[in-house]
Amino acid sequence: MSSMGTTTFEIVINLVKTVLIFLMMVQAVPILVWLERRGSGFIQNRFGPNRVGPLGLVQLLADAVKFLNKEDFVPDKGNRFLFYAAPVFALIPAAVAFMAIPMSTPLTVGDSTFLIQGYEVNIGIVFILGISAMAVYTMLMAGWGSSSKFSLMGAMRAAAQVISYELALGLAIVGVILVYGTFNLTEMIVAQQGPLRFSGFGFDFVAPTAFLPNWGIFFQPLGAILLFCAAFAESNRLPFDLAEGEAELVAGFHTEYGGFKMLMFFIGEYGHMMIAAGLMTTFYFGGYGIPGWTTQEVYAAGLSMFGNETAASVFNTAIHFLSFNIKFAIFLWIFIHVRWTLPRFRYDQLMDIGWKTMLPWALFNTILTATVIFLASQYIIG
Amino acid sequence: MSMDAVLFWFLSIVVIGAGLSVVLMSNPIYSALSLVMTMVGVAALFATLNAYFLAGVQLIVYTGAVMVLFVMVLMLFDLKRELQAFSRGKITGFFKIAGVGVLAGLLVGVITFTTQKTSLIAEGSPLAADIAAQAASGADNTKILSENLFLKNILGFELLGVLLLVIAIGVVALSRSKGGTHARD
Amino acid sequence: MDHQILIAVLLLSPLLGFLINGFRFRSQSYVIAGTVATLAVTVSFVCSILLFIELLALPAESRRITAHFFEWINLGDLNINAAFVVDQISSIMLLIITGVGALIHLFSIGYMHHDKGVTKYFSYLNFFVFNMLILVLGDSLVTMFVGWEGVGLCSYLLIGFWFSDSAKAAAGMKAFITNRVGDAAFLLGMFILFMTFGTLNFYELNALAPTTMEASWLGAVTLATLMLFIGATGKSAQIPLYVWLPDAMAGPTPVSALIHAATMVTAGVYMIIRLNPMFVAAPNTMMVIAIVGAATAVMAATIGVVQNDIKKVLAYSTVSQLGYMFLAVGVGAFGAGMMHLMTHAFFKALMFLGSGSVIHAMHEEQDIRKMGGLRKYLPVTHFTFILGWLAIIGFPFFSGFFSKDEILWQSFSSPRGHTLLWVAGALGAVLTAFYMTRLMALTFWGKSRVDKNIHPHESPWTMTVPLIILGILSVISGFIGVPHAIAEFMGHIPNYWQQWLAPVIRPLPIEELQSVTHTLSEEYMLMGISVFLAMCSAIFAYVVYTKKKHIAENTAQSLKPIYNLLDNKYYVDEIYFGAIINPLVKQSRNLWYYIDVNVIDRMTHVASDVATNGGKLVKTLQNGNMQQYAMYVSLGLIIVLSYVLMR
Amino acid sequence: MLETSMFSEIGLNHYLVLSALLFTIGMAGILLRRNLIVVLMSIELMLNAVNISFVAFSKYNMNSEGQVMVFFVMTIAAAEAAVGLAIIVSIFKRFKEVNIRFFEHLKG
Repeated sequence: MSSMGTTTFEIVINLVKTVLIFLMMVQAVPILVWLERRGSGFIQNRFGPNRVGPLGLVQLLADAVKFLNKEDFVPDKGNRFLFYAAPVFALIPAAVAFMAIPMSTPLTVGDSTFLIQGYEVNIGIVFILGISAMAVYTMLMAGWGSSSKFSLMGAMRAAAQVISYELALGLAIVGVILVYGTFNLTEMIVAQQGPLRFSGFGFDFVAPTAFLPNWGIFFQPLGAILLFCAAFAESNRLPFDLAEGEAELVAGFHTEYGGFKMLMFFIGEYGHMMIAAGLMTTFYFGGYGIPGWTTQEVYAAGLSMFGNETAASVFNTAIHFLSFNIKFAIFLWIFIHVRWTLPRFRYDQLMDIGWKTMLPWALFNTILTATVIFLASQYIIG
Repeated sequence: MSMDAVLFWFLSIVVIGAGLSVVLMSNPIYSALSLVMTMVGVAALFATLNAYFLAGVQLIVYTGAVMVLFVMVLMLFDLKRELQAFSRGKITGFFKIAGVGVLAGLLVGVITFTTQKTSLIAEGSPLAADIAAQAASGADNTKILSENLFLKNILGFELLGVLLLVIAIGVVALSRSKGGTHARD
Repeated sequence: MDHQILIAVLLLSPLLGFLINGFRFRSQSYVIAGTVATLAVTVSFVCSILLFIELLALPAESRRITAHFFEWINLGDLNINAAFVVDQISSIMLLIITGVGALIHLFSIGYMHHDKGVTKYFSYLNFFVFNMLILVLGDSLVTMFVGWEGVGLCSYLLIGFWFSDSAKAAAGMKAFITNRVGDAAFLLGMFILFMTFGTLNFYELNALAPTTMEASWLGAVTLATLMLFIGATGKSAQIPLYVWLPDAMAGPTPVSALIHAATMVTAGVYMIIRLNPMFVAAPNTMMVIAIVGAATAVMAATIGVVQNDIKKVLAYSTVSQLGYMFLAVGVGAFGAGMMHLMTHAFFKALMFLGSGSVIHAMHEEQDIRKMGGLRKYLPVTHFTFILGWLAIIGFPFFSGFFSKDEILWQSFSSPRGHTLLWVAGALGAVLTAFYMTRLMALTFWGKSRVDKNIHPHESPWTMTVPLIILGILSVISGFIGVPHAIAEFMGHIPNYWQQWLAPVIRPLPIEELQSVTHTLSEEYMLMGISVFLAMCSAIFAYVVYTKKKHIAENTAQSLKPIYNLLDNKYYVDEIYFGAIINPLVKQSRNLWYYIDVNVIDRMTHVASDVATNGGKLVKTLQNGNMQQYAMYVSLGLIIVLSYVLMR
Repeated sequence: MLETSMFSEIGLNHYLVLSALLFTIGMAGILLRRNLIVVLMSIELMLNAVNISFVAFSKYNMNSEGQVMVFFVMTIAAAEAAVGLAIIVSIFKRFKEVNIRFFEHLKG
């Protein structure tokens, strides 16, 4: 808990920062919804919301107002406590897990150093996995609390799906942990700095060009694909949105919800999407790193530009924050694009893919990674 | 009061309160949700004891898998609030409650009594200094744990793998049989 | 490292064959099973040859290749390694086991092709080879004992291979139990050696073996070697434990050839030669061995004269020939014993395989009275059988001649020999010539007495090729160890055999050797006498059993008591039953009735009654209410904790 | 008289007492509740209580054995929960209720 700082200044800044990151996550949701609607319109050759404000950007504000003014509806036989608690709990795991993802280099002001993430956890990956595992309860609570067959069925389906794909997700991450030898997300990002470099078996191959970054995707291609697919299932999005079947069925565990409570579920779901995108960026695409320049080089450039250490640090952080957000946005767009491209699986197909295809491949990936790493450290060829 | 102490007291109140509600809630769903709460609290307690990895595993295994199973089963059964949540029998009931009370008292007594007499590690020994240093640094001991687990206790680890396989097969067999030996249909 | 891999391949290749065939034992494809098994042993044979060549390249004193795999047992002073040694003695055994073994595997493909359990058969056979290799290569008595028991197991499995026939299953059990008696003595011998010398490693034991002779009958070395010898009589079918070997002919004929003629039964001789310095130090044991060997040689030969089952004749012949080997080692002629071991492996394997070919041709008919005149049906078998016959009767310049003559001469001339031993050996040779010629005459020559329904036919190439190879070996193998008396007029052929073995054989003490002197002329004379008598007996048998059969019948009639005695194998089985087994069974029955039923069972009944009644009493506690059980647990916890607190 | 250090300085005993209390709560659940699932949950509670003391000992004895033990306990708890729930599902299929008294059929 020492990460909260020692002096009053640090504590205040850290608290403000935490709130800001939470707000950033929450505020990204309207933008994503707008993007999703405009994007789907673009893909389906129509306009999407374009009337309220420039490019329809204010549409979401209008929607929010509409949500807030809706009737606060509770099913007659439902469990009031669970019904109200579920949407609140939907927000918490997503927010808590998202805050553990580092988004930029630490900012140094005077003697104080601020991490551009909610808090640094030494066992980052395990923490994120553990926290996001709790998201299942919100679905179950919502489904149960609604006292409706459709809700309960949707909740069960969603929970079963999430648990099933958590296995493949976890195993895909094991490969990442093996490659970097750490749980710590920041250390992983540091390890991905610099040009591509394979060493082992007595070789030490360094990419001739500095623009070929030392990213995890080159070490764990299969793991990356598996993690990305599992992330789709984890966040209940197409092509894995069986629980909701929002295109033609009733909407899963939140059938009985409306208004702002519904919106909170949406925020939770988009939060999961963001965590997945953040993890993909961090594990396989260098995190906030910029291909071709290490953080030190950027800092040095900032120093020569401004001649002030604080300004250089701010510059450094800002540049890397931008870099992170570009990668992050690309993955979010892929999420959206896939949703409007692929049709849905049948439920048995979904389970088959999870247990009979992805789990074996993830196991294979883990074993292969471990074997190669062991052999590379033990044997020298030539 | 230090931060650690505040955290400990807060967490112990949460854990004990949630634990009590596991036992006392008449609706099993609430019991289960309270148990989830307890387990999150225990995970946080692990973190205060510098066992970060175990805290994560506690979250993944217990709250992420085991308790989800409980909750799902409960919801499938569609159990409502129980009219008679506790077992019958006034005399046995009294004995049980008294027994549990005595047990709690004895346990606490034994703990405070015996560890006051003999401290686990001699005061001022190098080990004690080490402990103080480690406790202060809050160092992560995941590496030590993994070395212990995969070098010293590898056999136990492998056997657990076998156990899990056996359990998986057994559970499938159990839940596929229609009512086991008592099958009526 | 190189050697280690070679020895590992040598050992593991039959084991792999065993596993492959063992896991698909239901298969009835004799081609696959036979090919796998034969290949496995052939690989071992190639390894043996390579190892032999490497040994040749080493200087004579240090011809030893050791492969240390892992530490097996380490208890206090007892330190046993899974280590294997190839030296002068074991390399010869290796070549015999894998070479003859490969040929017999090949033969089995043809012989067993109609059998339903052919895959199982081949897996047993491979497992036998694996165990035999462990027996031979092991660097300590314990490792050897592992192989010793393993070959016993395989022998049991293969004798009782057609276990649906209860007589054959019983034969397997007889072999196993008889061997157990010997094994017990073997273990005792091992214990005595370990107590005395503190090691069981062959090389350490041989280095520690006392150089002064032990005169006492109760000395440690004498006792240990006697015990080991009793173990050897069990495995190598000597008096008094030979009774299992004739019955062991119940197994498939290639098994008889491999296990009960060429390899396993020679394990006893091999063990004695391995530990020769120890045995040299115990003259009393040597005497016992020589006498037992000579007696076995004669006795088995006399029984062989009247047998009518082709395999039984060969079985008694094997017992008799093993007697010769023991006679040789008993008089200190370890090299000669080893030599006879090898030549016998060739010609006896040849004759067993030949008999297998005959039996195959005769559709499982084994009675030689129902054969005769098979020469024209089985030309190859007949011709190779003749080679084996000439070798075993000691026809000059066939392999058996050299080895047997050397043994006879040593039994006369060695300081530990005796004229009577020579006489017994010569008598055995005469009898051997007689019954082997009788076998030839009744089987191949004379008029056909074959049943009209049987049409004998020559065997397929898989069976004849091994016969031919073994035939050639039976003829020429003697020339590697020509005794010096014969070498004299054959142009001074060096005795490669003695040179090869010399570094690992401890000669008899020099003062003993100086006490006896013999001349070359004596050797010629004795050789002449034995060969002449054997040839006479062979010619006599030929005449009697082809031309004048009435002589045999008349003689049998006039000497009825003796004939019956021989026909019933000296009533040894009956004596064993009457004197040992039946009293044992009777006393065991008494023990069972008086001690077991009345005392021990009663005790257990009382105990079980107490438990039953106590259980009935406590049963009320187990009322199915789980929470009460938990209550008991917490009560127990309360008691324990109170004790801790009160203490 | 209460010492304030008891509240401000957290040591091994605090964790052990917490563990003991949690354990007895679980024990009470087993003894008193009639719903099998709740009984099973109480067992999980007790296992968690034991885990706390393992980790506490591990920290205060500088020995990672305790954490390894927790790892094992967690695995076995997961296995036990799976089997227990399977049995309970079987019982529910048979009796349409998950009361502990259905186990009384198993009496000797």
